[in-house]
Amino acid sequence: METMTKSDLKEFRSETKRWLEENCPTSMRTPPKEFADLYWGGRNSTFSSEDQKNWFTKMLEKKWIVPYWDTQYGGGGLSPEENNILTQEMIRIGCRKPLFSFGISMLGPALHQFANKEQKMRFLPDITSGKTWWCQGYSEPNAGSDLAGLQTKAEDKGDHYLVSGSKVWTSYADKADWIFCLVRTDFEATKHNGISFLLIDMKSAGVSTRPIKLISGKSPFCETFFDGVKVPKENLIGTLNDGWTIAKYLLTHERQMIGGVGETDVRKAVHEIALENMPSKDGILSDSILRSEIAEIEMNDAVFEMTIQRITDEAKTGVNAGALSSFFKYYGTEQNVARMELISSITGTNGLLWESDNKDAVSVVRTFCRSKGNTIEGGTSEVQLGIISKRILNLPS
Amino acid sequence: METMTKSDLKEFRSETKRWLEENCPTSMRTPPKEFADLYWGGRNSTFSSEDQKNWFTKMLEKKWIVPYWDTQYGGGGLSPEENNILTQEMIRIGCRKPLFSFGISMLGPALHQFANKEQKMRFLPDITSGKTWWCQGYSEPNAGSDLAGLQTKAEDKGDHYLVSGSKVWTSYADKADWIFCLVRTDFEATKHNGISFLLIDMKSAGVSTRPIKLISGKSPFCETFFDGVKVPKENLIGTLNDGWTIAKYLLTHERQMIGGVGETDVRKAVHEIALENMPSKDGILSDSILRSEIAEIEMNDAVFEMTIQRITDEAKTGVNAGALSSFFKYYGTEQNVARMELISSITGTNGLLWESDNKDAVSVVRTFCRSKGNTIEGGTSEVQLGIISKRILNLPS
Amino acid sequence: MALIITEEQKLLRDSATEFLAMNAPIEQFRELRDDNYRAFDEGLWTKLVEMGWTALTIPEEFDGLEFGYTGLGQVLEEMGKNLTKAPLFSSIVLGATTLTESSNQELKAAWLTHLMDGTKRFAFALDEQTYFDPTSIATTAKKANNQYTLSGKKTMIIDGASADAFVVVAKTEDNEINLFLVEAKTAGISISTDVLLDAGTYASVTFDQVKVSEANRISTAGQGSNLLNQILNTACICLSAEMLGMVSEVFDQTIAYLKEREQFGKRIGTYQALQHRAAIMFSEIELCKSVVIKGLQAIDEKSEDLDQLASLAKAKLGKTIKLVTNEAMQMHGGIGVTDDVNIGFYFKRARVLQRLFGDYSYHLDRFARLNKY
Amino acid sequence: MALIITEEQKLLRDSATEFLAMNAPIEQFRELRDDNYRAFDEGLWTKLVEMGWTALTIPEEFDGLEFGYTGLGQVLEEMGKNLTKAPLFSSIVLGATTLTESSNQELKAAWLTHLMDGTKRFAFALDEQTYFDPTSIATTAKKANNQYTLSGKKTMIIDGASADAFVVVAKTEDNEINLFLVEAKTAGISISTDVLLDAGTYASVTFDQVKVSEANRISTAGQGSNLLNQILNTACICLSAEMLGMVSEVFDQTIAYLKEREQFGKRIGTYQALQHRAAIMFSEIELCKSVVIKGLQAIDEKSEDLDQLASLAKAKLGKTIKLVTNEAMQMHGGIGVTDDVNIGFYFKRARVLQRLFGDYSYHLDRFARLNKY
Repeated sequence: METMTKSDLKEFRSETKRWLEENCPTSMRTPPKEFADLYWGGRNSTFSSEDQKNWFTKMLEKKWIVPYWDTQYGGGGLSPEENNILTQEMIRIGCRKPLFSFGISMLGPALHQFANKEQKMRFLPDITSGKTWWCQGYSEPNAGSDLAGLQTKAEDKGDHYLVSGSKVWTSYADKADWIFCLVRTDFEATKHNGISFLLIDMKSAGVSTRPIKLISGKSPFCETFFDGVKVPKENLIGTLNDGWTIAKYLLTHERQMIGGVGETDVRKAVHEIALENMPSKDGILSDSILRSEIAEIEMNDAVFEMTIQRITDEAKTGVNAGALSSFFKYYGTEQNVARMELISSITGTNGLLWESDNKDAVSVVRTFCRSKGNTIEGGTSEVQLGIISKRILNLPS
Repeated sequence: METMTKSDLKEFRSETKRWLEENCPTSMRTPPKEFADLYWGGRNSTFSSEDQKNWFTKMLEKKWIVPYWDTQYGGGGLSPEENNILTQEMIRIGCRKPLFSFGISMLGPALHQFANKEQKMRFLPDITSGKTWWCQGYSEPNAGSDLAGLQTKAEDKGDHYLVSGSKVWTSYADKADWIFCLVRTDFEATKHNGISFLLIDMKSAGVSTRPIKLISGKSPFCETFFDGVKVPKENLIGTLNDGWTIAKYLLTHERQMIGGVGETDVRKAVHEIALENMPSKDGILSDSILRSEIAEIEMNDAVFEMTIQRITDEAKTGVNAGALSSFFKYYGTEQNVARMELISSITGTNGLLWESDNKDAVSVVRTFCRSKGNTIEGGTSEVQLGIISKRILNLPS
Repeated sequence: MALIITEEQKLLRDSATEFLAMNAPIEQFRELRDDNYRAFDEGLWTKLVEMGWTALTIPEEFDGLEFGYTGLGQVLEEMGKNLTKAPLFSSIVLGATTLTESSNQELKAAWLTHLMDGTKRFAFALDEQTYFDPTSIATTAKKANNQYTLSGKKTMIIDGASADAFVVVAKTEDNEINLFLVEAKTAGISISTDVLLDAGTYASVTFDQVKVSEANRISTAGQGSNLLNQILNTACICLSAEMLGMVSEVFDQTIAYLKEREQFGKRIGTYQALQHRAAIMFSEIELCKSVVIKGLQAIDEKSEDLDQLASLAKAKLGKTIKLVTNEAMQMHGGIGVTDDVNIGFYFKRARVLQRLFGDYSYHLDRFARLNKY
Repeated sequence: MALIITEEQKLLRDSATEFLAMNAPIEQFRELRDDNYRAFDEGLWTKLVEMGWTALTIPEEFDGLEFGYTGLGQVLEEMGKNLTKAPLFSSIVLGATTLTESSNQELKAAWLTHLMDGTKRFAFALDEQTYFDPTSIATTAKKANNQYTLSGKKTMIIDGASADAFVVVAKTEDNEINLFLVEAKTAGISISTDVLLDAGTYASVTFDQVKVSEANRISTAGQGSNLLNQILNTACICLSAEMLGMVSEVFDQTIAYLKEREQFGKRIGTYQALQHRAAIMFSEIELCKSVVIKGLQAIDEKSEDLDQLASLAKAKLGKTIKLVTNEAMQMHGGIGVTDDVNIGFYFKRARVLQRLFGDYSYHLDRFARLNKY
């Protein structure tokens, strides 16, 4: 891999381009619009179209469900450069992801880092093949920002753990096959030192779920209850009582995702929405106050994009950008909430429609309401500001 | 007094009106423009004009330097209603105060409340006659917001206290005759319980001052140094080690003054300044962003004025408004700083002139710079917000 | 005039607090929403009428209580706290005010009694676009013989689906604004509804060659714009009173939550960053209280500053309710964005009230224009 | 292009840091101010020339270093940190850029060497009013024979009192913007000065029937506006680099103060409200860093987005420097508002740079216009 030349990469690009053109169905080159447009794998997911099934199957055969994982786990074994090229070419023609999966984006990296050989062979191939739909069990009702205050307990019963407690904000827990969980295994230790990372089969006796309705309406979130659930000991990942290390690793990862880092931007510009919905004169929006707010948001969007690029570029030169994930999470989500509120404002009374034949307008309003969670989930803005002030600015405690 | 009827008051008003018309010189009916226009009394103050002297003398003879204090202290003995009428009539024709004095506004109320009979007779008449120019010694270099952390010490030497330390932000300490000070008299006690309230003659051996230059240029502020100053024991006001009670009483008082409560508003409207300095079209300011900022400031000014009125009206019905002084201080000063910054902005490059023949512009800029201290002096905005959250909202510590 | 409420107004307010706690607490809002967005409870409406709330602003000559808008404002504030759903704002603040402010004695005599006793209800048909602009009216009223023919489409009509008659703002052929009373059953009227963010149902009404007798013209010649302006000012200030109730309630609930919720082993109200933000909200709410009472008194006193005070109130409350509901959502954390708690109801209702009768930027601009800059 | 500086640019920057610490620390700013607002130290200027800073943006064909604006920006940022006073911005960023961007080869040949070796200095005469509006130029240039006659008054000319020649923006009789090079000793020129908030001396220059040879017209026919636009974009971005230096320094000093100052028995950096405000500033400064390097690279790359990036940079830095200097003043408490500490110098200089070449609202508006709304 390391000896791959520029011309090799050029060839890889043209070959990839050709293959995608040939194998990605036209209908799979449009942005997903509803839940059914996403394929999540596992026992509760079905293909919503032949094209969706074909696209998934082709990519699976090509080992490109997770192109950059090792081939022994069913990955494509691509180098970072090759993977980059593949991503670029997929974005260029608008290919959908063949599989949506927290297994790929969240559990996988943790297993690579912390699981033993047997565990990797047991769980990773089922992720790359789409056999297991994973969900995440971190938060608890009384431990929101204070994640480490979790109380779900796993008692050592010799050959298994007995798990009791409940989790909240578990996305798609009602559909998922397995859950990766933080549980308390030592109640005597200080709170960060008694936590372990456990994988639990959702089919186990004693597991139940309840969907959570949000201010925006239905949501993928559930509460998940564990009522004396037996979990085999080999499902423990990493060291007993050292699960917090894995949690921190994953949180940094998650923050970057929620902050929008690395996501392609296909949004319509706010000012375009405004021009469609608000009066203007000689091409200038008449409402000068909202016009200023739009300019401010768009300026900050532009500068935030540049900042993602700058820090990515700096990271390539070896500058450690790890601590900046809190900045990305904080700024990206605050900006997103402000943008959604502004879009609701500039669409006038359309920006208030909750139930109406005007589906686009309703979608804007519900997205706006949903966005209110962005500055809370994955660590509140307040938690991120605290991390910035302590870990980056080194302000005293 | 209590039996004064409405017709009595009406008569008092017409008599007052007549007297003021007769005795207040025309030049004393214009707003003071510079330091010399203010008469402060004491040994270091001189009259800058015959009119100023005449006006002071007339008011002194009338006992109206402090019209609402008791006659035994040289006050006018007016009832609150009468004093109100006098104030209104003075404002109506724009009479200047005959004497500017921290003795009247700050020390006097404290003496009334906490001094013994002898002390009242000794100090109050010299305030009403303008014989003593008082200054205030509270803050210290290392105890800013944390006023109670003061370190200037007064040691008990039998018949006198020996005072050593330094004060900062003592207005006109270089000109004043006497200073009222907070000093530490017990270093063993918790910090609020070892403070006493002491009056010190500025002519005492060991007292020296140094003027403080601000970002706005020259200022009335000084540092004041006490190098083994002997202070007679009868100069202690109130109970030994209980000076903090007096300090709190005065701070509440001061906050309301700095917040602008009760001050007459003779400002030119911000939008008038803008119309004189910025381009407009059809009477509408062309810079829509600054126009919005102006409207916002003016709205908040208007609503803040209403709030002062509302809370004053409520207080008359017996609602305790004491804790609200922090709100007034916080909001009034923040608003003032924002207003000054905006005025500097809307006067374009004139709003940047530091030394120039355009004296009015220079005055705006320096006032703007000076205003930066408003949110700090008399308790920072942060301290006020803390007081609101603890004392009004009862948030836990 | 002192910026405080009178003893009578305070008694009215206290009775409203008690009544609403019994008859229309926030739970009723949830029940109505879950009952397919039901507009309001008819039983509650009957009781409101019995309480006399529909008569507060009606002159004594029409058997009203002539208690004034400052009194009504106290009731609206309490309703805001409970998110009480009732056609009081649509039928009384907008509807009855239109009549009491007009000089059409016949219409007053014919309708005010019924509005007061709740047997008839008005709805106010003004908006035609998705943004608020009362000067841009496309609905026309053409006169022939002793009759007007109204044509046009109106949207965002509060409680429009259940109204007995509409107050319709239209342009007559002289290009003047005029207001007409049009009964809902008149031929040519068709009604559709949308549910908005606040779970409220708002009507769109099409007037297709609707015939209205000249006697139903509410405004006198040349006075239509002034009448409309008076109604809008009243609406803005009364909405501000309702918003003040909401803001106060949301703030109180949030402060209570700060005192109770624990994170990292401490109650979150101990965190200084949240304390300061709470104190800032407190300050803004103090300002809101003042502008609302000042505005309400200004209606009653027929103050010359009413235009300005209406924009001041609507802008200040609009901005503050945005701040406070956003902060409340954030401070409630994850639970706040679920439908299980009520705080989101206030957040969503606030967004609607912010927009109705002109948003922050509309009234900031109007305020500047009124002050000639 | 990667949004990072190259190794060479980094070396330049490091040498600037070292040089300024030795030769022009913030104390020099205070000394110059206390020396009756002296504009700059001539000795320092000679050294800057020796460092090659005046040659960074000059093309190699005129013996310049052709190092680009990204390089110059590193120097300006460091100068911003120290509030270094030198006519580098006036004579090079504004003056030399005017020539290098023009097509007047004779003027380039005649002047660029002297600008580079520091023996001659330009100043840029654009503003005529108290507010920034480069489209509204009343200064006229009337042509007769081979000569223009310039009349008008210019203000806010940076380093204007000591300049050898002015670049003057004037309108020719065809109502086109044109730029002229006018030597300071020319008959008909009179100069006065004002000291601004930043202790800097700014000139106002009256041109009373000043004769200028046609050869001194810098702009070619019809290209004056474009040339001016290019200079203004360059000025905005270079000023943003200087402001970034100031913002970074003020922030660092404030964080250091938070770690050191004690109140109520604790270092004030332990107070969460201040921690959060510090973290918010940190975030804004991260954004500033990105827009400055992007803007500097855009000048060097002759990017099509230059207009937009210039407004983006000037607006973002203007807003952030206001936030950070205000917060710095507040967090420094009483000591911050005294003249004894330096933080006030940054506060005051910031207010001037915010305004120069268009304030926040000017560039927000320009950004919106460029994006066609």
